[in-house]
Amino acid sequence: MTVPFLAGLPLTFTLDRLSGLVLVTVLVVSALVLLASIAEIEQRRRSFYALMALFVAGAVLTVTAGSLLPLLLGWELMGAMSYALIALHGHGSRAPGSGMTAFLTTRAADLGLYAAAGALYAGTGTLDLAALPSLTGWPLHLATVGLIAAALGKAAQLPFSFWLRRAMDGPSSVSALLHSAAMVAMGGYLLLRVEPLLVASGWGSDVVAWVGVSTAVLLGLIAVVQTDLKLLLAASTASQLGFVVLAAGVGSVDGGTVHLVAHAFVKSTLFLAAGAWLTVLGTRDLAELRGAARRTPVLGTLFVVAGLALAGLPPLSLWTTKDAVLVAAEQRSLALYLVGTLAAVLAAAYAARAVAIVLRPTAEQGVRMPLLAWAPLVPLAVVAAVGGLLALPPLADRLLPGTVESPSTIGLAIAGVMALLVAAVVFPRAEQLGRATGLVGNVLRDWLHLEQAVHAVVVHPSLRLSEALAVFDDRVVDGVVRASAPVTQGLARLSRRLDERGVDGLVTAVVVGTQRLAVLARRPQTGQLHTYLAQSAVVLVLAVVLLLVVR
Amino acid sequence: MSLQLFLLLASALFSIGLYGALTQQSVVMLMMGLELMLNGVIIAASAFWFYTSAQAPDGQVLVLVVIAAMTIEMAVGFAVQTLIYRSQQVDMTDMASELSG
Amino acid sequence: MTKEPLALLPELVLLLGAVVVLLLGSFLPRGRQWVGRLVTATVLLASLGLTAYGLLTTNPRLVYADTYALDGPTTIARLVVPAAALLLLLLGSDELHASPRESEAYVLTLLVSLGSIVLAGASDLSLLAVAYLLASVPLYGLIGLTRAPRATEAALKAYLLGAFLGVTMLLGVTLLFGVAGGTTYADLASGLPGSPVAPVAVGLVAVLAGMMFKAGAVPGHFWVPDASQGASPYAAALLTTLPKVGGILAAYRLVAAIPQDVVDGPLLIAVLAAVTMTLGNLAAFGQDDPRRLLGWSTVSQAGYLLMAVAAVGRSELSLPALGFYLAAYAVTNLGAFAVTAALPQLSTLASYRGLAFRRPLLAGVLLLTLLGLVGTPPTAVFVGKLAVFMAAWDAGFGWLVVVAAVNTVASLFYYLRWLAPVFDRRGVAGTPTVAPRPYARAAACVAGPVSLLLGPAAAVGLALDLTLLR
Amino acid sequence: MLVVLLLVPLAGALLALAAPERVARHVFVAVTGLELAFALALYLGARRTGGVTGGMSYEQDHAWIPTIDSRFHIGVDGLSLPLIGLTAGIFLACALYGWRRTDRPRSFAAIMLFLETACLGVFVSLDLVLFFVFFDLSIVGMYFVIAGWGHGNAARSALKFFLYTFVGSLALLVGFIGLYLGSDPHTFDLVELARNPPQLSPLAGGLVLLAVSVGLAVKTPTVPFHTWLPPAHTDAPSEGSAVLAGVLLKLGTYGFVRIALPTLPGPMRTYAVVFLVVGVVSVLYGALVALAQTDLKRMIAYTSVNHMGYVLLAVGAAALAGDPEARSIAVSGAVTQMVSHGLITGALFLLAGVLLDRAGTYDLARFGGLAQRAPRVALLFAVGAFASLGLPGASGFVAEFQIFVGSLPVAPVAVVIALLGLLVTAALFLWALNRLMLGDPGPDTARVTDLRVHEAVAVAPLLLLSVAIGVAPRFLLDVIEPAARTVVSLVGP
Amino acid sequence: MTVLFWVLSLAAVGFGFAVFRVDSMARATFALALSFICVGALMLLLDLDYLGLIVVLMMTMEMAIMAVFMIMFMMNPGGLMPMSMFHNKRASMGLAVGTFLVLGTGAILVPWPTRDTAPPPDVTAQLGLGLMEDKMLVMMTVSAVMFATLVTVTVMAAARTRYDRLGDDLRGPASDPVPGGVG
Repeated sequence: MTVPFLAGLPLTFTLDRLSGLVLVTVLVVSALVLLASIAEIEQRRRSFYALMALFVAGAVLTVTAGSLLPLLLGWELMGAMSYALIALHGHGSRAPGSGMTAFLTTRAADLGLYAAAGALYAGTGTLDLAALPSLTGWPLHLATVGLIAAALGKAAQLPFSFWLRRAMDGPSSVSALLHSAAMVAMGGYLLLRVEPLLVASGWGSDVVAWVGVSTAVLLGLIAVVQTDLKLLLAASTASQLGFVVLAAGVGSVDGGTVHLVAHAFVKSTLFLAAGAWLTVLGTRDLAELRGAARRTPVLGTLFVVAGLALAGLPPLSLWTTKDAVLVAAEQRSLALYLVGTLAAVLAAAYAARAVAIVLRPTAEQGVRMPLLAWAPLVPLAVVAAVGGLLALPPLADRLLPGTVESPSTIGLAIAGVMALLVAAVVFPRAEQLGRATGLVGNVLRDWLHLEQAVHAVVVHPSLRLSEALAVFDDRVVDGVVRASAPVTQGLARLSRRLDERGVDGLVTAVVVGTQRLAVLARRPQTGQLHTYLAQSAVVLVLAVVLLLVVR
Repeated sequence: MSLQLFLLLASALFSIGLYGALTQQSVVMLMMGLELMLNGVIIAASAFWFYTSAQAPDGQVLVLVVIAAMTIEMAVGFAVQTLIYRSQQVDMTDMASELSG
Repeated sequence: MTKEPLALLPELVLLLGAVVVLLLGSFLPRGRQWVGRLVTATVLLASLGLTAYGLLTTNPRLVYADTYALDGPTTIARLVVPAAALLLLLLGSDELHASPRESEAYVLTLLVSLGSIVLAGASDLSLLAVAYLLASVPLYGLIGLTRAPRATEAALKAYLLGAFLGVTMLLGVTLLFGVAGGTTYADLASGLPGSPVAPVAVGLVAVLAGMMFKAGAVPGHFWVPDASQGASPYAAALLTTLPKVGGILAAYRLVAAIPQDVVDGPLLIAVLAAVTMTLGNLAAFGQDDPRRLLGWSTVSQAGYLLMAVAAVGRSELSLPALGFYLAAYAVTNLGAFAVTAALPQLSTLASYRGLAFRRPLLAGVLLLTLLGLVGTPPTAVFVGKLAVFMAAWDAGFGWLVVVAAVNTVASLFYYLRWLAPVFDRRGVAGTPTVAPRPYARAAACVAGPVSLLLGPAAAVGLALDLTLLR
Repeated sequence: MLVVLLLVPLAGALLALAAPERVARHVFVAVTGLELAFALALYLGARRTGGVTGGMSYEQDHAWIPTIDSRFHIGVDGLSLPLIGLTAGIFLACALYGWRRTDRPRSFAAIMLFLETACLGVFVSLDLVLFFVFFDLSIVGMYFVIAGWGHGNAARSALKFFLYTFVGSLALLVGFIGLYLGSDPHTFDLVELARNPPQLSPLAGGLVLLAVSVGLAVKTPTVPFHTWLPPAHTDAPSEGSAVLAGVLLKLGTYGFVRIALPTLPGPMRTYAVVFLVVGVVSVLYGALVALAQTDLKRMIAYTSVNHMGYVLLAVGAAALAGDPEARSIAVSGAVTQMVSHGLITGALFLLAGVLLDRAGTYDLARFGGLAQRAPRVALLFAVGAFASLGLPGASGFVAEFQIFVGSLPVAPVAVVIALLGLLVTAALFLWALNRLMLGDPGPDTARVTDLRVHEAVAVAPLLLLSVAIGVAPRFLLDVIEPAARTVVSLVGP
Repeated sequence: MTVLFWVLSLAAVGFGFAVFRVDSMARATFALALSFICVGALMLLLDLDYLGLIVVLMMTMEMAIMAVFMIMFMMNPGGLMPMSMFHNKRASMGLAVGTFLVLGTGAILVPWPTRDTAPPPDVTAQLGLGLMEDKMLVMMTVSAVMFATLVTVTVMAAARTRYDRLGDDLRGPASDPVPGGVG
């Protein structure tokens, strides 16, 4: 389907297996999350639902996009709505800043999408995604870099992961939708979509695969030591999407897709549950959530089911979908497979830890949950539980014939057992993990200091530069000398030097010079007649000389 | 006696007049300097007529014009002098220098 | 026959008018001298009408044994000078009314007009010299008319400088005559080629000295600011307008007549133009007296006008550009002077503070005319300036155009120095309101809009140029 | 037809002067409304006749100044038509916005209407002298708007604006004269010059281009000629700022597309890199300096430098050799950017004016939490901010995307660097939103009351139009694209 | 002839120089008149009898007027007192000498056109015919200048106007400080 938009560049939409499955997921999860959010959101509902609706529109645009133009439209719309939802409806005074961090980080990556669009157009004269693999030369590489950057940013992969942490300042229903099922997942989705390009570029696949698997491991580690439930879930999201990205890198498009879909259901269940606890219990700190599942049995059950699925315990969904990805990875490279397996182990660890803590016995009273807070979670949890069937031959052959690598029974069994073992090890020691100290523990708990690093390397210098430029500009304008902070003195000195010798100096020199000339020009007009006569005589002589000399 | 000599004479008269016009403070003396310059012009014009274009009246007419100009300038000069003397009791150009700059 | 008194009717009628007004004046009671004003106006209108009639019925030619040309430059002078003089009559009606020398002022005005026209039309060096006197002598009288100390000083300076440069001019005439063997421009054109350079160069410079005095350009500019400030508003407006027309056009004709392969007259004019506009602008910077500022501004305007003269013979545009610029300059300059004439009490720029809120009409005219003098579109001077720039560029004086453009920018500063207080609201309350003089205000209200409308209506003006001058 | 378009505001100005002070606003709104209807009719008519084929419509050609072969030649095509509509729209918005103006409304209406004629005149001019006349008249008109109704250091800022742009216009004039003398036969006619570009020597061509570009760059403004812009905006009345940013800046960029590209194709190609560099520097410099501002109006003013930088980038790319289709997309993006920036920035300045009106300051630090206090202000400001930072769904995206996609094939490096501008503008607008609308209330928050009806009616349609362009741009692009193709074909392959 | 030329020339220059050397205005006036008379005489050598005579006559008259004038108005009564009223002497001298050098060198070195012309039999008749025929306009304009000069001189020199003498309606009896309307 095409809609005319720009000259020769219409909006193109396609619906294929991949986008169809994801679209259904997005719509179902959205509907349920919106339903559940009624319990959470009490203020400014109008703007909340308007923004959510716009967001869903963006997600649908992204999923159904057949060319880069609608993709970009939806893509940026999602980013902006994520800012608005976090900043406007988030908790605490940090929320606006968090929304900004989220949007700016993803937008920085999104610039790649613009570049990719330009490169695609330069190479082929169209913006159709299908044309991507036919690129050659610099447009091919520019497009690959751009798309990978954009996707990694959205999917909160390394090194962009930190924004997802700040995004947790937003409402839980927003996290449930944006930061699990829809927006973050779109990063993975994009890579799956352009997998042929990754292959065509020659290097894209490897880069993507390794970034994905590294994220899966590192963010897994981070998740293990988090003390905040939502942060744990956020890190696990990035980690799980690492598998999707890995899938794109190793060419297992459908494996990645089913993992994406299953994860969406799992994670939205978990986020919604966390949000519900936050609403009724007033906390998201893991230590304070001790025994929360026991106080809210229905919700607790749903959380535990989804949590165990996240851990990869058989027979729940992620057990099989993850394995589909790992099988493909193993076919590509053993190293990838081993690291991926490590990530799977970590997944079992952090998920088990969360589940263990909420299942601890507690003396606190039970709490009554409103219907809307848990009812929408039921279908989500159900899919989370049985979604793994998608990756198993009976269903996979029907839905995605011949593309999902059939997981070997042994592999599945090993993975299941391993997950069970890890869970069993972690279960009693859940609290200790959160107290992990030392350098490693601190670095992990602070998400590898990524945000500080970005601040130090990118944000801070940019702000200083912008201030220095502003001072420079002001000096040029007004000549106002502003005191410069010690840090900016170097730049300020530079700008001052530029300034004095540059534009302003020139202007001043001209003005002063003109004034001097003006005074000089009036000097001959002495008022004394005889000087008038003498001067005119001199000028006449000079005129004669001019005529005689210049011929 | 030749054109060159006449012109040399004219140059001398003109230059002396110029010197006077530039140095004299008194309006009347300044005017005399101008007269002397014109004196040179008259003799130069006469010589030009005689030596180069005596067949045409242009030179004679020019001499007449110079004489007329001289007379007229003098008449006006006296009038201006009278005017400024009556209004400012001044006969020196240096004393009338209020307007300047 | 070459003697065609009828062809000179526009000039003769002015002379006749001068005699009539003088005689009339000696019989008119002091309060009724406005009759003389009416007669003067009639004479000027008649001169204009006769010029128009002559244009329609005769072709360009030389009359009186080639001593007088009836062609483009003369036509410009015959149109611009009487028209400007008419506006001047309106401008000066307040201050001249019932003054003891009102009639004489009109006589002198007519004579200056006549002199300026003859200056423009003279095609003979002797006639040029006489015309110079005719345009100068009455001017001294007008400057000294009020007999105020400053006016007499101005008259003295104008006279002495005029006499000095007049003598110089006569020297030049003599030299050119000596080399060419005749005094008509036709003689120059035929006699000068191949002749020694030095005397021609000296002669040309010396004759141009007189033209520059009339035009108020370097080196004959010294009297202009002094006289603009010292003389009465009427005389100031007149002396910066009428003689300039004659002087510039005479310079145009002279430079056109001197063969350019003997001496490079256009180059000389271009250099003088550059010096004149620069000096005029720079000197105007620090002025505090409005009329003196305007005086210096007219000096710089003379520089722009000379640009068109520099393009003579090298650009088809030069004469139409010159003609239009002269007309535009005349009306714009008179408009600005009319404002000062309407408010003679305001003798410093600061005293114009808040004028826009007390006398919006006059402030509007001042704005129009000063921005016009800068050359802001779409005023008449803008079109004139554009044409002049293009003529100069066309003639190969690109550097001159750049100099002129820079000068235009510089000129903005001092005009705005004047305009800024006019539109400043602060401190208006304290100053007493001044009643403007009615006739001068009327003149301003005529000149302002005309200076604006002449630009867009350039179609009329320059179409006329095309048909009449080419 | 077009003459009437020019005469209506002028007549309106006289009418406003003649009317009593109370009635002036009615005249103002009625005349600007009529003008907008007029522009709309032109648009509809042009769509049906020749406007979308790349040629001129409604042409009128009369002798004007025959000596210099300057003609009263006016007409519209796809480049000017959208800008005419923009001008009419902005002025109507200003008229509505100032409905409750108490400070000399009569003369204000008259001057604004005069200014409207001048601006429209520039866009319809097909003769360089005519163009220049209107160009300068717009400067004069704007000077009085700032000096007469500004606040703060208005006189100084107005003077600075006037001198700066006036000097620029003189450079422009010198360039025009160069064009005239370089053409054979000599002409000032833009159509003629485009059809038969002046054959200039490399040096002369470069100098003429330099003169024209400096003149236009001052007005645009690009770095380093932008320094007049912030003070002029800060001290101008809100309507003045809206017109200044919405319309007057476009005169410069319009000149680049209308004059520089078609009449100087050779020199443009030679020096296209300069345009790219200046464009990229303007993009980044404008955005970075804007980021450091604490004054809302100055911030928006600097974003204008950023946004106009994109236009220059597109102009540079259009001049390069390369795929004509891509370059025509760039030109089309440039024109769209002019319209888009006019709508968005006009709206933002009017909103900033609301803050000044209520609280007497533009200082970002003195506000906060306005989303609670004045939700309509917050909503419209947020829409404007997002549109301005190039969010898809608003016109800015359509414009900038076209510029990027069209320019990248011919100038990949420049475009990739310029992309960073998107990030910085996003940062600065989000930061401003956070500081103004969210968070805790600032000292002046309590003084801000929500939008009045006349203000909302002035601002909202501008933003709605921006969104309409962002969602369904065809109605605009159908007009622009043929003209853009024509321009590119004139530049050469 | 040659002797006469040299004598007259040197006399003209000498008297001219004396104008600015003598110590009183009266003597300066006298010297100027003598210089002019010498030039007038030289013109006779050039066959310009009529013009030469005019020069002599007019200058004599003019100098007489100038003498009267000085006695009437000068601050230096009688114009007889010793005087030194110079300014800017050195630069002016430089300018004057420079001018002389330029003009003089030119006068001698320039190859002046040599047309083989002889004066007409009646030089004065040539002038008269010229004035009445070819250069008639010059003469007409000169008369206009004369008229203009009369008016101007009257306007400037006369302190009192007819209205001062006869009243604003010109009907009153003449009231003059000195009877006759002069002064």
